[in-house]
Amino acid sequence: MALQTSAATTTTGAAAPPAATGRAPELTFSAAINQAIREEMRRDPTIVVIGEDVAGAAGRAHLGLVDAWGGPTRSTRGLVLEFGPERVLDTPISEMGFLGAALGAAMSGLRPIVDLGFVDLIGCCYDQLVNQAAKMHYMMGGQVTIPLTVRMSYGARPPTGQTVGGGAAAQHSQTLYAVLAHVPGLKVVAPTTAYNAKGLLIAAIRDDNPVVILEHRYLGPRARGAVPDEPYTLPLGKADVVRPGRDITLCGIGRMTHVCVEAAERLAAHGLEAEVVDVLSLAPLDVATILESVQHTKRLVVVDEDTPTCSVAHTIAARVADEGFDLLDAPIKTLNSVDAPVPYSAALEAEYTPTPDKVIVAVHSIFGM
Amino acid sequence: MALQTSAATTTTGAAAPPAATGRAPELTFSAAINQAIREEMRRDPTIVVIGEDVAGAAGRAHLGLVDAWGGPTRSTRGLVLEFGPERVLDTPISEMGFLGAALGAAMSGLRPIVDLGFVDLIGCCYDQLVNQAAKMHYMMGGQVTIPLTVRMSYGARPPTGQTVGGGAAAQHSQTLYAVLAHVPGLKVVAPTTAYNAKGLLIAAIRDDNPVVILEHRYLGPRARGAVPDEPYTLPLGKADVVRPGRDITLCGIGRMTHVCVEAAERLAAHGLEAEVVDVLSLAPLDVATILESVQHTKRLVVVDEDTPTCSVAHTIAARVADEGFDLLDAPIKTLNSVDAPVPYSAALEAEYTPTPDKVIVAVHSIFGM
Amino acid sequence: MTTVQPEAVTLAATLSRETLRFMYERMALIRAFEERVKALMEAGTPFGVAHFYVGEEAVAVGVCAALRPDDWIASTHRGHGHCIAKGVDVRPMMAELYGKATGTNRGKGGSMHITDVRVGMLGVNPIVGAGAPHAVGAALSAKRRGTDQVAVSFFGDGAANIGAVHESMNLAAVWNVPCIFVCENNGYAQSTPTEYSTAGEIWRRAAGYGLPGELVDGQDVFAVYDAAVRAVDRARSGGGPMLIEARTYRYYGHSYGDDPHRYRLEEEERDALSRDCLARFRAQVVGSGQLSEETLAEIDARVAAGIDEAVAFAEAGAMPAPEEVATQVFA
Amino acid sequence: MTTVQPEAVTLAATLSRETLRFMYERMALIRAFEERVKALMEAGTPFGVAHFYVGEEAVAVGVCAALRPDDWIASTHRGHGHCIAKGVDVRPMMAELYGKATGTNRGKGGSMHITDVRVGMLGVNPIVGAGAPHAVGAALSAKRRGTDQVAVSFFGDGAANIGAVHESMNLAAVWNVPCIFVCENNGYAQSTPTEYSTAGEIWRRAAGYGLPGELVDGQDVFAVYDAAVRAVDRARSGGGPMLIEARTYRYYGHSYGDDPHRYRLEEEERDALSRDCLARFRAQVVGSGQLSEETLAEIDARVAAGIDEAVAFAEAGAMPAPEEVATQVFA
Ligand SMILES: Cc1ncc(C[n+]2csc(CCOP(=O)(O)OP(=O)(O)O)c2C)c(N)n1
Ligand SMILES: Cc1ncc(C[n+]2csc(CCOP(=O)(O)OP(=O)(O)O)c2C)c(N)n1
Ligand SMILES: [Mg+2]
Ligand SMILES: [Mg+2]
Repeated sequence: MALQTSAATTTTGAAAPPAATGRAPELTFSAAINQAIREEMRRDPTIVVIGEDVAGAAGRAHLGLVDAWGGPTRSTRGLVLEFGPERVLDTPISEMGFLGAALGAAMSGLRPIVDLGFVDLIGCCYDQLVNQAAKMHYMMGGQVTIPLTVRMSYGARPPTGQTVGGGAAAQHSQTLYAVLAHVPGLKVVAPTTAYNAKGLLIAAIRDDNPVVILEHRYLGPRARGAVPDEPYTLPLGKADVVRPGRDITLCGIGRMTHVCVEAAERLAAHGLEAEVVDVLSLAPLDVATILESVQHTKRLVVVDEDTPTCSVAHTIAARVADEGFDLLDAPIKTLNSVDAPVPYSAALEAEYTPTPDKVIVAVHSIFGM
Repeated sequence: MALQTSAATTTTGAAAPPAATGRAPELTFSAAINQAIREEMRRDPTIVVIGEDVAGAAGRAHLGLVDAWGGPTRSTRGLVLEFGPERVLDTPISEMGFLGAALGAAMSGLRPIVDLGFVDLIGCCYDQLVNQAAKMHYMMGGQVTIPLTVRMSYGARPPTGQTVGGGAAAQHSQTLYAVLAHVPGLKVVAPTTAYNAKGLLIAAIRDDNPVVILEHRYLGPRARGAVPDEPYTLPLGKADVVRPGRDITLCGIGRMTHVCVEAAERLAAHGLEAEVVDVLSLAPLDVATILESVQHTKRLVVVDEDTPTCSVAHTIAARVADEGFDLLDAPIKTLNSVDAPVPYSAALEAEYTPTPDKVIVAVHSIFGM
Repeated sequence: MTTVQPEAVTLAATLSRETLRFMYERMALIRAFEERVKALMEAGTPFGVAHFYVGEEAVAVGVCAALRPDDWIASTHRGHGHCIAKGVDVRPMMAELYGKATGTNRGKGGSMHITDVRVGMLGVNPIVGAGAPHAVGAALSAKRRGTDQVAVSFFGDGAANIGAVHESMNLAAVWNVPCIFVCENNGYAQSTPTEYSTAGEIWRRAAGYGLPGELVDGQDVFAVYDAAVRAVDRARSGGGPMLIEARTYRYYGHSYGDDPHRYRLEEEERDALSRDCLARFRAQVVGSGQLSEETLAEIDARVAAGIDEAVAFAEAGAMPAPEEVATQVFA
Repeated sequence: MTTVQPEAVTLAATLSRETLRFMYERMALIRAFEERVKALMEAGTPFGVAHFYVGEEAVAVGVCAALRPDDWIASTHRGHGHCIAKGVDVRPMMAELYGKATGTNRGKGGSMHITDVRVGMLGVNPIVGAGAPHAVGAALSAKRRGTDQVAVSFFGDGAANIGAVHESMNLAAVWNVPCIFVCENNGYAQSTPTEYSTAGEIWRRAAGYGLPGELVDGQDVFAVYDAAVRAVDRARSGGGPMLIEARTYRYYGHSYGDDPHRYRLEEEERDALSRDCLARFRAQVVGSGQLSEETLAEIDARVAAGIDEAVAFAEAGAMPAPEEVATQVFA
């Protein structure tokens, strides 16, 4: 429900492209990702896509079998038909190997886009991300640039109302962006709409640093919005005020931005005007935009799907508790997922992530309601 | 210099064992670790030590070559002589393999202690830590316990005054405890003295959860203190007030506790009494002890050797900015290492980590000095 | 030290009726369990992610028939077959898929994490290759504690390419622990054919670790059992690890909802079906007179009843209480 | 597809004087560089962590003599030899050890990260095995961009056991990219003997990836060169990757300060010394009359002068400005 509301919001809200109003076709988040990659690959022959089943049915074109998969989120589907298996490279299950190879290629003339599938799989290639890609430029004294983009899906399901069954459980539903944002030298972004997914991904591809794009697996097929046909970029490192308000700032990350927007709409019905900031870039973090908002709202709630300890929410809170302390009229509230692995059962998963209800409770507690 | 001062401090300060005053022998931090493992192995035959070169010269006893290494920090030296290669198991260079094997062994009747060498190497086995060890108990509905201890050295050098040369650089000097503390299901502790190193390690070994022990590579051979001969435990999950004070709380983690103590002593010379809290347990985090301190000091500086974004320092600040907001008279300051990889050159490494000088500057800024 | 597939043994003739019934019942139970799960999903039951083992039953059962209850196995994401073969009760398994508190994992794990350590089942594990080191560790535990248990690591052809599996084989060899590696080569990792992703033959990799490697027909439960018995005997008596590659086939898509015809031809599927492990077993044991059609029908009926019971058990169970989201993070 | 070491070739006789001089000069330069670094450290110069390659020079030089300047190499923690063999200037190398802004990496990397992409040196890399995928990626880049460059991954015997190396070999084989894997088997990973940590023989692992594997005498620069030339020719012409295992020996401890006598016997060391690559080279080329004692002495003198110059260059350089701690985090 959060999503339907907010998908609508983001089509018409502040995050929508000014140029695109009324004219740009509607796409899903995943389709926007696909379009971004396709357009960039047409422009730049050094771009290659690397990952497991990014094309699919590898080596079977002679049997008429091709384009069988399209990556775990199907967002590379069709690319192999246009660019061929030399540029859409299926890999064995070897995350350390192919991420490292993408890095080696980035150091020697290519501009790879890696599809890692799930953020949960960083466990199998963390060295190449953290010790290698992130540090190369610095550690080598600036000799190399690392034009590498790494895409990962993340996130648990919002409450579904299911009375049986479950989701993808502890190893295929994590958010984990804290352990990426922590690392100096990585840029980390979490787009929230089809529009900013395309703009941020193109910016990531063109950036000469390793950039991680976190795509919420629930938004991918569901978040729809106007997306201009032509390539465009959005700045890496900028947050976005997606709803103006005077009474309190709600800071959302990834899917939580939609949760914040829904909470804000419900609060507005009771006369409380919440400003919603979509963090978008987790590293570097745009604290200035958040402080600017807090300057007039004097209150802050940060909503983050990741688990609490050492989370981006805590970093935002800490930065504001230092740089914006004198602006504040109330404690800073942070809302995270439960400090536990993601449970399978629908009954438990429903309790796991922050919801508009929980945001409203936090806001009320600030206002002593 | 920070260290000499604080080594003295910790021998006589609040962190020293009450029972041990005057009587317990002086050991280095590393020797205390060695003693803890040895005593526990005597007590419990299911304990095994696993890692690269934890014994050394594997398979060469017949040539009179044995006990050649003792792990990267030499803290397992001698154990193979007492317990043999069946319990002090050298491994090939296969972090994912042997950490996973230790986990499998922990699920099936052993109580392994893994020596990973450097925290930097978690990149090569992060899956087994984050997705496997940390989640097993929960994900399996409580069927299994994971009595697994994982030791890692961490940290950069304090300023050395060197005019040439350098340290261990970007991949062998990291702190990285944020990316461990972030993970639900892992306990993470950072001992600071020989005394608490032994007590926390024994507690970790006896705990039925995976516990990561972070040992600062600079403290290992240098921090000395009284350590009772007999086994004892210190509680996992508790912070320690190592210096009382009324004017401001300095919260230190790992080696930074020593930096805080030195800063506190210098501040005291100018009439400012800082209370120093040694965080000790990064997960779970003992926020109660920190809040208690802030209750009477009303001011907080958190000092953390890890890089800032999503750091433990930020989590402490965020928790206090929520739960202790009304206690505060001033912005919360967090001091971390520079948000960059660790540089090699001594000239740059000297700038990298927080120092007593920097702590004093932060304290002064709070008091408007 | 590597050997190719041994000459076909007429092993079936030497097996007790009890063993034969065990094999058939477990294979049939795996298939019936999954066919029911599939039917439930098609009818809209919102189970989470599930990967079907149908077609590969002879591998899990052939291996587990060679194991003792106190031996250990570590599984993959495609784990229902391993669980049932090792003796996990299908009632709490089904309840786990329903997310119920009566599930093997109290509803916290789902299909991809089913575990029952009481029967030596160390966990379904959907991080490819991650279970392999666990089996090595269990084998180390057996050796260190002086028991004669063995451990088996099941992994796929795709998993053969991930570092964790390679490290595990070498580590098991170095430590000389009783761990048996069983590669279930079903021809695909998701949509990627093995012949693309795996340069060289998997069973030949054993030689690189100084281990014996063996290739078996994974559609033939006797061939699998034969190889497993020899591997288990060897490991149990201190002979160390080995690698068995079983060539098999999954009848359905990679996971529920995947259409395999995007990456494989129907004639290939028909060919695999013609070697169906259950049909072959039936033909062989009935032909030799070892088990009668009636016995098999009886087993079929018991299996069907068991699955009905499992569904009833699962449906009757309660969902976990909301508070459980935060319990059992620490022991 | 694997082949054992080819019959000894009298390759030296066919090589140009230029090639021979190159080999000798580079081997001598590596040794002189490290002997000087060691002497400086013994005299108290506080360089950071450094691993010496002395004894293994024939491997780096034999391989790099078969490469073009625009080919790529990815190195290990023991990287001075690879750097010098590939043509990195010893002056900024030495400055890097001094932590100077005039170092290859502006003082930010030190011995364990020396890099010079202009000569195809993709980085010393002290995470064991981490460089192997980089070489695969560079080879992919060459193939994709349509150049005929090749890439070499150097790694140790210890590294042969880590997953990243195994994944890299398989990936290179699957993609059929021009990547050559060179395992420098010096008998030890820190204090761990290869015969303990590595079940099976390393060069035989190639067969598991469908690649040729070859074992060479790493103390004989001609044997290494011969194998490298064939591997490079093959890779450059689209024949794909291969694995060369070079048996060699490190004369000193694992890193500065380590006493190797805790894990190896002096007689083993003496035996290795008796096969010293520089001594053998000298004896062979002087014996055959291809290079004179005078020529070698000339080279020795030039090498010594080059090292003096490197130290002078390093000492004259400035330390980086304190602000540089925070620059170049992002491009
Ligand atoms: C480390 C890792 N990489 C990728 C995935 C996504 N994934 C899940 S199953 C699978 C294919 C596994 O193939 P195989 O090992 O052959 O087993 P099969 O599915 O055929 O039984 C992949 C790529 C994962 N879960 N873990
Ligand atoms: C992944 C990883 N594990 C462990 C280490 C610690 N370490 C550094 S060098 C080394 C030994 C490497 O042995 P080998 O590959 O044979 O290379 P050699 O030192 O003999 O040249 C070890 C264990 C590391 N740096 N990286
Ligand atoms: Mg498969
Ligand atoms: Mg070696």
